[in-house]
Amino acid sequence: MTDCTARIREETARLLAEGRVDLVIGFEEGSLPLRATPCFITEPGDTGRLIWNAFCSNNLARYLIRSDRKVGIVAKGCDTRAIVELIKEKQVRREDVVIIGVPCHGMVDPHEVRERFGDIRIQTVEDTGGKLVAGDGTALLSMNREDALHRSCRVCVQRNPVISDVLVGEEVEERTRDEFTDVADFASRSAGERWEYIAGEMSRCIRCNACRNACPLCYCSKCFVDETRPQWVGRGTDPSDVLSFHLMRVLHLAGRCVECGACVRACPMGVDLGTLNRRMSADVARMFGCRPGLDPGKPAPLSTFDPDDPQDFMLEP
Amino acid sequence: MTPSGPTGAVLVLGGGISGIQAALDLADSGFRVYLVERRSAIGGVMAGLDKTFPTNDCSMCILSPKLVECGRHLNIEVLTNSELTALEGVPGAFTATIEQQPRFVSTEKCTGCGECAKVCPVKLPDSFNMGLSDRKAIYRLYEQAYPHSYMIDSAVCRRCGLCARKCSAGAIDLDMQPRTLSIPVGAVIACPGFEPFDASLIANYGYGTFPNVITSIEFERILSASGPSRGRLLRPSDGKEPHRIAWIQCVGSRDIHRVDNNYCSSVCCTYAIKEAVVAREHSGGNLETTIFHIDIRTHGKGFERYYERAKNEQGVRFVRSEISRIYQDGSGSLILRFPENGRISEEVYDLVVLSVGMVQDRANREMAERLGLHLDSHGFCETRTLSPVETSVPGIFAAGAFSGPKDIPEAVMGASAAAAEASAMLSHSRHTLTQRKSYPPEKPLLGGRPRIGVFICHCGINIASVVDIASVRDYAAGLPNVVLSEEALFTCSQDSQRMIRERVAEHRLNRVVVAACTPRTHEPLFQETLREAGLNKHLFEMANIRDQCAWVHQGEPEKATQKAKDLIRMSVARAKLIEPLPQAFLDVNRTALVIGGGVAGMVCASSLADQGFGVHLVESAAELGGNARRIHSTNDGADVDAFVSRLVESVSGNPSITIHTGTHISDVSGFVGNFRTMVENAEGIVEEISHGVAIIASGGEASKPDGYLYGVDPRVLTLQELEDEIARGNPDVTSSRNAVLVQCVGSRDEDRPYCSRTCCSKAMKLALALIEANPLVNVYVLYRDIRTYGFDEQFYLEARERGVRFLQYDPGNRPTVEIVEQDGRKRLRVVTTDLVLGREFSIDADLLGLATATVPSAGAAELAGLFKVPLNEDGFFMEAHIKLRPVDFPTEGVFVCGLAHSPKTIGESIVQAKAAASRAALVLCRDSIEAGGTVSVIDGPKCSGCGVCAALCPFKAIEMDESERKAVVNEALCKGCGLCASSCRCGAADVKGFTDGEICAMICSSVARGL
Amino acid sequence: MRTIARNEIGRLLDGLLAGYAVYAPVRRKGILVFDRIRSGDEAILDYANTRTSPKHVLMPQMETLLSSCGEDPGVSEHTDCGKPAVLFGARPCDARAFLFLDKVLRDGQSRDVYYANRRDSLLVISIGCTQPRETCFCTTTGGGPLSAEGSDILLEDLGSVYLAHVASSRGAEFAAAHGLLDTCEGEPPGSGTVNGGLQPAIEPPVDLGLLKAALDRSFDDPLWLTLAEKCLGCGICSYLCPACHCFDIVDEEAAGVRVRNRVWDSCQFSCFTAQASGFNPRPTGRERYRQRIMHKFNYCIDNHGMAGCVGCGRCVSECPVNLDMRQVLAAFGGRRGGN
Amino acid sequence: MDGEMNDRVPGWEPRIVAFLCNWCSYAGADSAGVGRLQYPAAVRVIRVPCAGRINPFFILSAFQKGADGVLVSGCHPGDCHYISGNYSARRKFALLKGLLEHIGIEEGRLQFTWVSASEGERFASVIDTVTEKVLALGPARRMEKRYT
Repeated sequence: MTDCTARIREETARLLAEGRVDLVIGFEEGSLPLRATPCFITEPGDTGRLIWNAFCSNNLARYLIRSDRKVGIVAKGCDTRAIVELIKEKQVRREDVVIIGVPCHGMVDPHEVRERFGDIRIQTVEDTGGKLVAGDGTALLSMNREDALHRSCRVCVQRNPVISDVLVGEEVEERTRDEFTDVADFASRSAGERWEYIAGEMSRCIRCNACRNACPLCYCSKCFVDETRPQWVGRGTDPSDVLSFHLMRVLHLAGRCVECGACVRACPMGVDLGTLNRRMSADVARMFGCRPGLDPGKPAPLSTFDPDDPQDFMLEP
Repeated sequence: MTPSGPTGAVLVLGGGISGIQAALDLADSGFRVYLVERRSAIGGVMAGLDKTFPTNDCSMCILSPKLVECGRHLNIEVLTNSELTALEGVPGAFTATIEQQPRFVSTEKCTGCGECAKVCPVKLPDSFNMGLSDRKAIYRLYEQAYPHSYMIDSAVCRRCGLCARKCSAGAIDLDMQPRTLSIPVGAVIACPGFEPFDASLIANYGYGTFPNVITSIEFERILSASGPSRGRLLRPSDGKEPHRIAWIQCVGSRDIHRVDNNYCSSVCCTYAIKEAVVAREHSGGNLETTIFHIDIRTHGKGFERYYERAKNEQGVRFVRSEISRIYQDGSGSLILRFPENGRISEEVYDLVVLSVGMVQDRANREMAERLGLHLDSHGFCETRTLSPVETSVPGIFAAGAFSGPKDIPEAVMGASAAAAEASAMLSHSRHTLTQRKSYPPEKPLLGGRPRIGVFICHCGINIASVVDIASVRDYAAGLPNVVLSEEALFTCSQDSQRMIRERVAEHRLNRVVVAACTPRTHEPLFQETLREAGLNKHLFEMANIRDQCAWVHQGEPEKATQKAKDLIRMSVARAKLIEPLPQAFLDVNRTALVIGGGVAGMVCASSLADQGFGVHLVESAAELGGNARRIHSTNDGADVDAFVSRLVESVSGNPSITIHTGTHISDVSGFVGNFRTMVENAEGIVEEISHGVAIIASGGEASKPDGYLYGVDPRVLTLQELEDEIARGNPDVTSSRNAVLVQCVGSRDEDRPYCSRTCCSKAMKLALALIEANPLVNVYVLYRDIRTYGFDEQFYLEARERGVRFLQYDPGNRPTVEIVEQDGRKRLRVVTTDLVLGREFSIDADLLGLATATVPSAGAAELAGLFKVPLNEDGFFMEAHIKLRPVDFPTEGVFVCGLAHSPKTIGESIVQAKAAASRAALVLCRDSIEAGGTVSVIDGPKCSGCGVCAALCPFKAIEMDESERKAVVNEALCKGCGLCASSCRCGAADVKGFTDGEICAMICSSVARGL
Repeated sequence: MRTIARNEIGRLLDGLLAGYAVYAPVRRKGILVFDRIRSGDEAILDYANTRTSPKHVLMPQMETLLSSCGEDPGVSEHTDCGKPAVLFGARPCDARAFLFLDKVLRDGQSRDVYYANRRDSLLVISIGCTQPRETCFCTTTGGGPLSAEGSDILLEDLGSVYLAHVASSRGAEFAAAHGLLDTCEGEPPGSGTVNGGLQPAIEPPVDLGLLKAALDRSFDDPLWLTLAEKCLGCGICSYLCPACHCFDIVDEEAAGVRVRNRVWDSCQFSCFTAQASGFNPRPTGRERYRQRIMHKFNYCIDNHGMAGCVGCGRCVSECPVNLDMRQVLAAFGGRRGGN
Repeated sequence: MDGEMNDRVPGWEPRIVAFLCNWCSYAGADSAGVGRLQYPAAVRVIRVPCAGRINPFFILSAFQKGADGVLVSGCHPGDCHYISGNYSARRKFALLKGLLEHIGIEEGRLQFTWVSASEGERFASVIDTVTEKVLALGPARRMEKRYT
């Protein structure tokens, strides 16, 4: 990790000094324990602010959208998947981005850490690779790093950058073959139970749009929720509107969602958006053989079709 | 001929798909057309088919828009129940005499409601359903028929008058008389079609005796959703579902013993496969299907894949055996006896389908006689390979199966080709006899509030007997923005149309809602009325309270009334939001660009030039001619070398044609009517050509064979090389003693799972030529299936008669060739196992000919990219629709012909080239391209430029402006399907006339309970 | 002086349930929010603060103002707020936010009848803080862990018991009516008589006065662009904020009922200021983020005499990109102050 | 039992919104009429140019507005008047149907099918099937937007 930090700083300084980019987007220390925060470096002298640790979970790709500058970006596997899709969708020009790829060991969810360590005021966290050791100034507590990962990181199939211009750190082994067992588990419940669960989750949504705005692939200049002619979905917290919003959000990301989990992490209310996203990802993978962001040359599944696509869902009266 | 030029009208004889296509092509390119049909409706054989191969498209679905188009065309007069009785005059100035039998029902007044048939007491077998169901004496040929009105079969009508009393539209006139018309026309297209072979002529099959032996045409009706059993697969004898069905091929075709038919009907193999596959779908897979055949002839585009799939994936069984006789058992099932592996096998089937071929009947022969046309011995119209639509009489052109067995796309192409010939002949009189309608100027809406008029139709008693019209009228009157709600007995009648025009003026209506029948048939009529009333035709909305309400809820008047109110409320909700849609007109550059200087390209170029348009002909080679320079004669003996020389000469000398040899296309921009193409020569000099249409005739080439010692031993040649050598009289070739021709070298294999179509006939030609040159030669043809379709079958027969040995090999065990040293000579030893005899043959050949595949030309992919048109899996250009648009692309203004489209003979290339010229002329003869109307629109600020719309648009009507990162709609290309709108996440794309707002308004009002 | 034992709170709330709609901190799938309770023991007492603020008690995220039904031309107004309500367990910062909302929505130039009716029938019982969170900055904006502003009764947490302070006349009436007779009067909370050592120390990161002065000069400061660069433009900060009160009015129709609804809105959304013409006076994140800070720390002080922020820290803890309001304030206040 | 409300509401008539493409399915519905095939009166048809025109929003919107069921029907594969609109639409439909079922909207509320111009009988039996299923499920309340 410290090695990555040094290399990121080094590459950033070089890219800025050589004039290859106007700006490098990376992470710096957050204002709170267990947090890192996006930072925007334009001066080679500022590269000392850059860090790399287990909390660099934001998907920085969303800062690339319609940027008119040459940008260097620190990117994990999922971030590069988003970049791949953004390039395909012409929101980012490949030649305008220099990707500082960082193989990722999975990012740590602060909520998991706090859950585990209870009420202590965490002041320091050390990432040993296998363990996380937290200190509150008086004592040290440790937990398995694996147990603290974000949910999206636990099912991640692409920890290494898909594309990069500079690779920082050692490539990691891709370890998960994602069989979408979580999706199957949920689907095995009765429709009534599924509905109860989803309705319960939706009831907490406050329509703050953080899921949308954190998503690297939500970039419409006018989102459907803001549309008034016709008004597709009401703006309030009516349960039907909330659900419609989330369903449409998922449908708009169908075949494009890079499974980075940014929406889930952004949600202030802990709404389980993952259950919807994962179903969509599973269907897209199963029916159209597509895992978005992994193949720069492949058309998006909803930009094409195959005459032999599955249609067993169709009604045969 | 009149002093001002030929008569600008064409007589089309036969209302099948060929006649319809020819009529539409001609009427759209500025000629008046009289379409004469013997039956009471147009549609022909295609109207009776269930699905079409090789895509299993619904036949009626693809045909019916053409019927409607034909029926509504201002410049097509459809004359049904009519027959040509005489043709006099000279080419350019004929006079046709047409005898029209009375229909007894006014096509103008009849609404097609069918109440008359309900009361008609006369019942008889329905010939459209091959007698498998009944109809009345007053009837309609089939549901979607055009004309849509009923007619009385005077042969069986008892003149009881019940129908006339029942008809509330007053459409029935039992005193209607025959009439004779005398019509001046400049040219005639004869396409009266064919008749299915009368299977009862082959007594051994028991057709007509055994109820469960039926013809393939009857089986089509059984499969059809609109057929006698409504698409349920049932056998005639007991109405039970069959579990085993056999097809017997070549019934009436390829048969010189039982009947004297020495030709192949070309379509039966593929339609039998289709019927087997579709039958299996109908039965949920619980059906055994066996096709008994001689050869399987799936030589058409995409057919080989279709065959392989049927065989390997869809469980259709193929047995190569001729059935000599059919027996019936006590249950009505049928026993088939056939030789198999040297023994006689016996199998029992529940149903046997006879794959009947195409023949010509007496009516067609008589018609031909009246026209003075030469027919061949089977009654088909005589044409020549190199002038395939010209008949023996100048000014009369033949199309469709009248001139030989054809499948639908061949018929369509032939029809377009015939249209091109007629158009060339009459080009000076284009637009002299056509009509154009004029309308008052449109009233501007000026942002006023919607003032909606609702007109509710009784449709006689069709709607009024179920729906409470008064209550619906009062309800509609109370809906927001409705200023008038009025009822009418028939809203479609002349006086109601006048009433609507008057109400528009009196009440200053700016939107009209008609609640009546279906917009599919009547929307154009009412839109016409709106235009006459000075309103934009899009300010109209229709609520279908007949076909989709009164007729289907006859026993529930209250619910039907409620539904009618709901439907009207939905229509009013939409009407509030509709806006007038302006039409834009773009100029057309009346020049064509033809790419490829082979026979297809040259024929196309000259046809277009003859039709009065400028042409640029681009050829990458240094000289014109293409592959045809290596075909020296046709099977029927025509001199191709001379033909090509004449063609090159005439094209080169034609002042309307500019030739660009030794050049290629480097860039294309623009769209239909206004293309700009860069043509670059070897020195890199670029010339810009402006043109309105492009025809891709970039050709194909012979594949280079792998193996068989090709390139190793000089005695091994491709058939193309062999043809050159024979033509040159090379003694090494013409003096060979043992010549072996191997078929399917590079075709019908894993890499190229398609048939190259021409090689079997070519092998016959070369075998016969070798024998001609040296009667002592032994010729062996090693084949998989002999595919000498159509009239080329006679050359197969001739080759067999003249001693050519045919050995059938298994693709899994291909013939081998090795050089064997014997007696100090290197012999070419060919070893093959014949499947028929089941033994190995070893032939020491001194000549080995390889039937290589036809492959697309190298530049096809690049051209496809430049013109944004698709290629199929094999790299050939893919037409817009394999059946009905065989030379068009989804992208308007671009056409294809020749080998670029698929392997084909020179004669077929000529037909297709002329067809492409005909289709291209439709664009070039227009004053302007209409754009606008129901088209997509992009809201620039909302568009994020992601490109999903451009990727999905089937018509390539959306382009990305890369610098602005916005999508741009080309209204000239857009068809308004709305795929872009439904796929646009940003809400930037919408469809005028079907906007998101309008649809949402309908959704919102559709379920508003208690409103 | 009267104390309530911690374990008596449940009973107290049960007693209130008969006459009041009672809102108290409850856990919804692990997340603390204020919601109506049906029994006193649902209320959670041991918490730092809730994820969402209690402002929805006075200003629901979505409320119907007017409605009409079917073909009936009549319109009904929905101004009746129903049962009187008690908000139990608000933190002093959140209670102080009511003071601010009152200035804007009830006591200012225009009276929002929907808010005012609810407010006038609401009694606020807040609980002072002993353990501030790492994101708290109430002292910066004029509050404190034992501030009674905006509360009717403030409970001072003494461990096993609460010390009740009456903070308004309505609080006094209520105390009298519910047997809280000897509430502290006159003695300020946290004055040390009982728990002098427990008043937590929260360092104010900036001086509000200096900040206000700095902001007055900073409208065109390039720093806004830098700050907005990181901001995602979501509405978390606005929607979790106890003091934000912007809303949108929308007309809708479904199943034959037409309604005029009020829903929360956020100045951080791009459509917040979008005009029908397509023009947007705050077209980018820079203008929108500036508006948020300026409104709270500059315009509100001018217009209402208090900042539109009570330092609850929700925007700090929940910002997905850790755009920390305190650092933002420090960046302006500190820099300018240092000059 | 997954049906949300199986007590038949007195006087309840199901409302089914059907989106039909102009060229095949709408024509198929007309064919059913021409053949006088009787089917339940619960369906309200919205004609669209092509199945490809149908935005998943239309379907969600119909449920929000109180539809008890939604039917979408287009041309059979290969028959599309707009060449490939139905193929592109089929992908969207597959995903939407999966998603709605995933969240517990009962199978049977939303149906997709193909009906050709000549399949009047098929259209009638589609409506029979769809209506029967909706009747068995009762009123759809899960996604309906209700104002009190």
